[in-house]
Amino acid sequence: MWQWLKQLYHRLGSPKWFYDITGRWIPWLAGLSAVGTVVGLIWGLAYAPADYLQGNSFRIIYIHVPAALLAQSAYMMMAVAGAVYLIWKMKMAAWVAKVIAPVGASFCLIALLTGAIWGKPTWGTWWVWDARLTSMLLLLFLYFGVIALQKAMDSEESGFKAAAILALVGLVNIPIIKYSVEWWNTLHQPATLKLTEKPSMHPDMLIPLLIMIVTTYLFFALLVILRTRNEILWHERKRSWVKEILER
Amino acid sequence: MHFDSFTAFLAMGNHGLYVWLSYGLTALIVIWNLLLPGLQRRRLLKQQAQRLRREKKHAPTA
Amino acid sequence: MTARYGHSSVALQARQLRCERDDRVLFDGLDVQVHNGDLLQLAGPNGAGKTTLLRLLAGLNRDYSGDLLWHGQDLYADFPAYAAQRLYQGHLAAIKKALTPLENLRWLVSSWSVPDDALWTALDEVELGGYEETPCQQLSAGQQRRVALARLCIAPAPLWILDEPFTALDKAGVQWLEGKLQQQVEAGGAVVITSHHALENIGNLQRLELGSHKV
Amino acid sequence: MTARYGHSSVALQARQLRCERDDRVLFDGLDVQVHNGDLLQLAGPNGAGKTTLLRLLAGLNRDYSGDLLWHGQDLYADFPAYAAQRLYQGHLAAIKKALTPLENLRWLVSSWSVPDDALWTALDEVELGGYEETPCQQLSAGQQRRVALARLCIAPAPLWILDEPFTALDKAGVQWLEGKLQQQVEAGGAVVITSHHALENIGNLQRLELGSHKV
Amino acid sequence: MSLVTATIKRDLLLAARNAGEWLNPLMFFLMVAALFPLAVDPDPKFLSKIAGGVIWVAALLATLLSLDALYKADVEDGSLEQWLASGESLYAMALGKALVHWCISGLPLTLMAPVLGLMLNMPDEAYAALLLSLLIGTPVLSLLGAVGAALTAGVRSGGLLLSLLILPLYIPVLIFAASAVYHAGIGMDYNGQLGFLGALLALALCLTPFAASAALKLNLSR
Amino acid sequence: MSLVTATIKRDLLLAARNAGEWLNPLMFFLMVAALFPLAVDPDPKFLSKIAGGVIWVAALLATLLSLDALYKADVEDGSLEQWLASGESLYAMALGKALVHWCISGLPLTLMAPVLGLMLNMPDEAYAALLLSLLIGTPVLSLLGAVGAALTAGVRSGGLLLSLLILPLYIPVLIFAASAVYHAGIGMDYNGQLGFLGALLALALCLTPFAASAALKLNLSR
Ligand code: HEM
Ligand SMILES: Nc1ncnc2c1ncn2[C@@H]1O[C@H](COP(=O)(O)OP(=O)(O)OP(=O)(O)O)[C@@H](O)[C@H]1O
Ligand SMILES: Nc1ncnc2c1ncn2[C@@H]1O[C@H](COP(=O)(O)OP(=O)(O)OP(=O)(O)O)[C@@H](O)[C@H]1O
Ligand SMILES: [Mg+2]
Ligand SMILES: [Mg+2]
Repeated sequence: MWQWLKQLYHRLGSPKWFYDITGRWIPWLAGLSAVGTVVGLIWGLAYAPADYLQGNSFRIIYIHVPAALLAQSAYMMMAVAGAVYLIWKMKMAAWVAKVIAPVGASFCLIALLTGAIWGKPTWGTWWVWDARLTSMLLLLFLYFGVIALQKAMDSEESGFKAAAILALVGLVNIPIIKYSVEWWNTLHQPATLKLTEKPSMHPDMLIPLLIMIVTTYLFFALLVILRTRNEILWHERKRSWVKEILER
Repeated sequence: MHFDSFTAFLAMGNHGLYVWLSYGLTALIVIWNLLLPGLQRRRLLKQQAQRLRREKKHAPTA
Repeated sequence: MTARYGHSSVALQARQLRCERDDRVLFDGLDVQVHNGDLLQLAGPNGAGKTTLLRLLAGLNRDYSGDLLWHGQDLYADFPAYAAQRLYQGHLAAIKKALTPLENLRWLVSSWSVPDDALWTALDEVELGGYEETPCQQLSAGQQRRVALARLCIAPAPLWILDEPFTALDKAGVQWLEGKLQQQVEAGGAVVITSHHALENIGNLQRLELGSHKV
Repeated sequence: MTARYGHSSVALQARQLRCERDDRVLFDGLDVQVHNGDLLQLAGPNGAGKTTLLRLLAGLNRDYSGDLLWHGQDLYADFPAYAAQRLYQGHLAAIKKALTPLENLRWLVSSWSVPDDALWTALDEVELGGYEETPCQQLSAGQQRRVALARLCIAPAPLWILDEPFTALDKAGVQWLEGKLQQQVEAGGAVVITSHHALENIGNLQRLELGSHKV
Repeated sequence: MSLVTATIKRDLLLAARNAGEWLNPLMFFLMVAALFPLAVDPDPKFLSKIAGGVIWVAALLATLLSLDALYKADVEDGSLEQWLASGESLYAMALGKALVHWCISGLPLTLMAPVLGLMLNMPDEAYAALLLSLLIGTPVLSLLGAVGAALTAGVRSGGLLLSLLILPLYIPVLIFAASAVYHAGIGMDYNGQLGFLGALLALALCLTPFAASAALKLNLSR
Repeated sequence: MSLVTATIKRDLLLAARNAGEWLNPLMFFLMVAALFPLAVDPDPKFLSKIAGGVIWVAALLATLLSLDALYKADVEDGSLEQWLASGESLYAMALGKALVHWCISGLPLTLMAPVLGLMLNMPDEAYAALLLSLLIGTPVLSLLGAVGAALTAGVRSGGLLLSLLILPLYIPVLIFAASAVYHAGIGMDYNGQLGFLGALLALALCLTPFAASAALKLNLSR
């Protein structure tokens, strides 16, 4: 097991291996996420029953919830990749961390936008300072800080390091932020504003949601891989195997 | 099938605007994210091919 | 080489120029004349006042007494006319790192109307061919200076005022620039320059030695 | 001059040192030895890697492969012990302009316990007598460097690592510093230095020429 | 093409290359506005009352912080020297720079403001007033701020100093603009306030470039 | 005397020589707090309700702006290099710098805050809570901010960037502190909030110097 992990680590650290292997994964990832999207969305949009309270507006859930979940896990992945880079100086990890930031921020934005749009028919307002919404907004700010810091540094390497440190500081802060915002919210929140919290969801509602969640993670992997491959091409441009690709 | 007709599907029981607006915005962001790596890759390949040609041209003199 | 600029198109003159900085007189009663075909090199130790004099001549600094004349008329009587005839290049190259050499050069020559083709040729001449569209960040210090110096190939200014133009240039660059100065002088233009570099094979060279001093 | 430092109190060694910057190898398989009584001058063109090597030796940069040994032990095995024996002076002088030379010097030597009297004497030795309590703002560039160099008079470090210490010094200053280096070497200390300046009248001088390269 | 238009084009190009230049103030704007519900009270009724004022304060602070960099790079890299050497009007140059600054900070802020209005539950009637007041008011902020930026361009960490110089000058804009938004929200007329803002803009357009160009010349005697 | 204590002494001396270092944030604090009555509503009852939150927002912004210069000078003049060369703990150094920053920004802000309380008509019962929350909360701001300052020390115009990095991290402090003041004002217990602030302080004291020292090392590879 340990040997296997070590081998995996060395492989992951090798840009060429990553480039080659992901080249083979791309069609699968693309196909699976396309199929998942089509199935999940048709099921969710056309076949799932309407919510008895919110009517059809609840169908936003099929993008809202996956995006929200993903935005949070992507931040964690970014921070972990950053830590791997700081500790083991693995360049691949730095590139992956760099690449996750804008993708994660995009999903964060999707969650915010769809949530806001959903709020209008449900609460009659686009935005309330609810705990989850607020902490999602702060997550977007955290993402933005990481992206901006990385771009601002003169040398790319110190940009990676700085972004990794910031991402880690942010990671430690996320639970604190969430907790404080929730505490603050329960203090102010009039009980009328609550997200739909039903004990159980109709399977016809739930299954497409699960499909969409899985699909979103696959799609995220696809986006990260596509971008990471560009990073590899750029950073390894002077290596012979990249030159071969370029000359083709 | 939950809806009786396609128009009913589009209307989403008065919530069409909200549902399709959020799906539309999401689609925009997703498409942007999908296109960007491809564009980046194309630019990068072009740039590097140019660089290789430049280096080849200068190589004999060096 | 034929005269690119008309006869006597340059006539910059300083009369009884005096300048002090922080209560120290840098020069006093200084007389300088620059005509077409002249190359004037300002020399002297660090802090002698070379840059200061150059900036006075370029019209960037009005802290002086005495007269500065352009074709017999006060420099500031019609400053824009003077500025259009004079190219000034200071210590700093005014290069934006995020822009490409082409974009930077376009800005640098925007006072004169220069067609875009000429920009490409000029960049080629300073050996930046192939780097025209690389952000200047990625260029070395010497290459960045070259972008600024590419102006010398295209700006139709009979008078050049250059502060330490040889900075950061390698041997080939120095040679090129010397050739360029020579051409300018031969074409009937004029050059005022500060440099610690010895300019030897240029005809009509004048040196003005500014006083040494104690710090 | 008697030996201020015990016999063989300096033994800095680099073995098979390799360092690359931006995919360019600056040096590889480099062996360096510094014992007491040695003065090692790193030489080479701009960008050769002199400063880089100096910072490696001083323990400011860990981006290398190979071994760096202090008395046969890895430099970082007991870094504070090494740091207490070694005085490092980089390009930057770490002088705060709002403070006086005395205050600046006091900070600079705070790692060693030096009595205040010694600070006054040291400032006197670098010809800043009378300026001890003038804010450094009002001093010239050379005088500010002297404040930093005054450390050499008092810090009890057998190994000095100095990057371009002659910068901004006038002739008298250069002479003084040469004398200082000579003293250190004679007292059984050691010096590693980068300088474009030719160090002639110092015994036991070694030069390490770092390779030239194309940018 | 004159150096002024060339500089305007170049600055816009720079902003396009370096998105941080216009995105950072925008994000700061959002963040500062978000501080208030968290610090004071997220009750929508309450928020709707303070929305206009908070948005304006946030816009003012975001502008202030973005001003720090306005002239610094140009002073440091020698562009300023080239302007002066060109013999072109420094007045036009200062005006052009302030204009560009407005395009990459004031204008995006104005366009972003309605989103903040939604988040702070601003009354529907106030949106027009918010947009108009920002549209007329933020150029004044840029123009006045450019004077401060020119004065502090040579100071190493001048950000805080700049704020101290400029904040007092921003007060009149803030008062008229916030009052316009507030009055619009309670259904009152706000033409008077907009008129004053317009007058301030006219005044700033005429006078501040003089001050800025004088301040820029100071930076050259280095 | 170790380099850490020498550096602390030197920094305090520098602040004493250059009064702007601690006066400027203080003035900014005053000005920002003064913007609100102008922008929102000068009604004393209303002000008394928002006073705590506004004072805290102003304190937060003032701290933020004063952080920009924290490490910049040390990076530029070579002091940072000397710290690293000294072999002394960079953790202690980072902690010391944050402490000094608090002494010359957080502490004066805390002492100044009651004046703002008067200006904003804060309820009498809230003063103790304001002082206590500032006393416990501003060190957290300094400690967290020092990480950002260390990260952006090498960036030329890093002021706005620093704000973007650090503001989200400041939110928990803002929430607990403002809530403590608010609750004190309406006569409720606020020990819980202070307890949380204390916990945040303890956490920040332990962890942020690590991050800051890691970030400082970045600035050396120039
Ligand atoms: C801008 C506004 C919104 C944001 C940022 C937002 C954010 C989030 C987040 C972060 C989650 C994941 C929750 C988790 O981690 O457990 C989530 C889940 C969810 N959201 Fe939203 N939300 C918003 C608006 C809304 C609205 C208006 C509704 C419906 C009325 C809604 C309904 C839901 C539901 C049903 C879930 C999944 C159930 C659950 O996990 O509890 N959201 N939202
Ligand atoms: N802005 C200024 N304010 C006051 N004194 C100045 C200023 N600029 C330069 N000086 C002083 O004027 C003198 C002349 O400076 P100048 O830059 O002209 O010297 P230089 O001959 O160009 O020297 P170098 O060879 O170093 O370029 C110097 O002693 C300097 O200290
Ligand atoms: N932080 C850095 N990141 C990447 N490359 C660097 C860095 N610092 C220096 N270099 C490169 O490393 C090489 C060696 O630099 P170094 O400063 O050691 O040169 P040097 O020999 O001291 O030159 P000089 O005589 O100019 O002081 C240079 O080519 C430089 O471009
Ligand atoms: Mg000079
Ligand atoms: Mg060097």
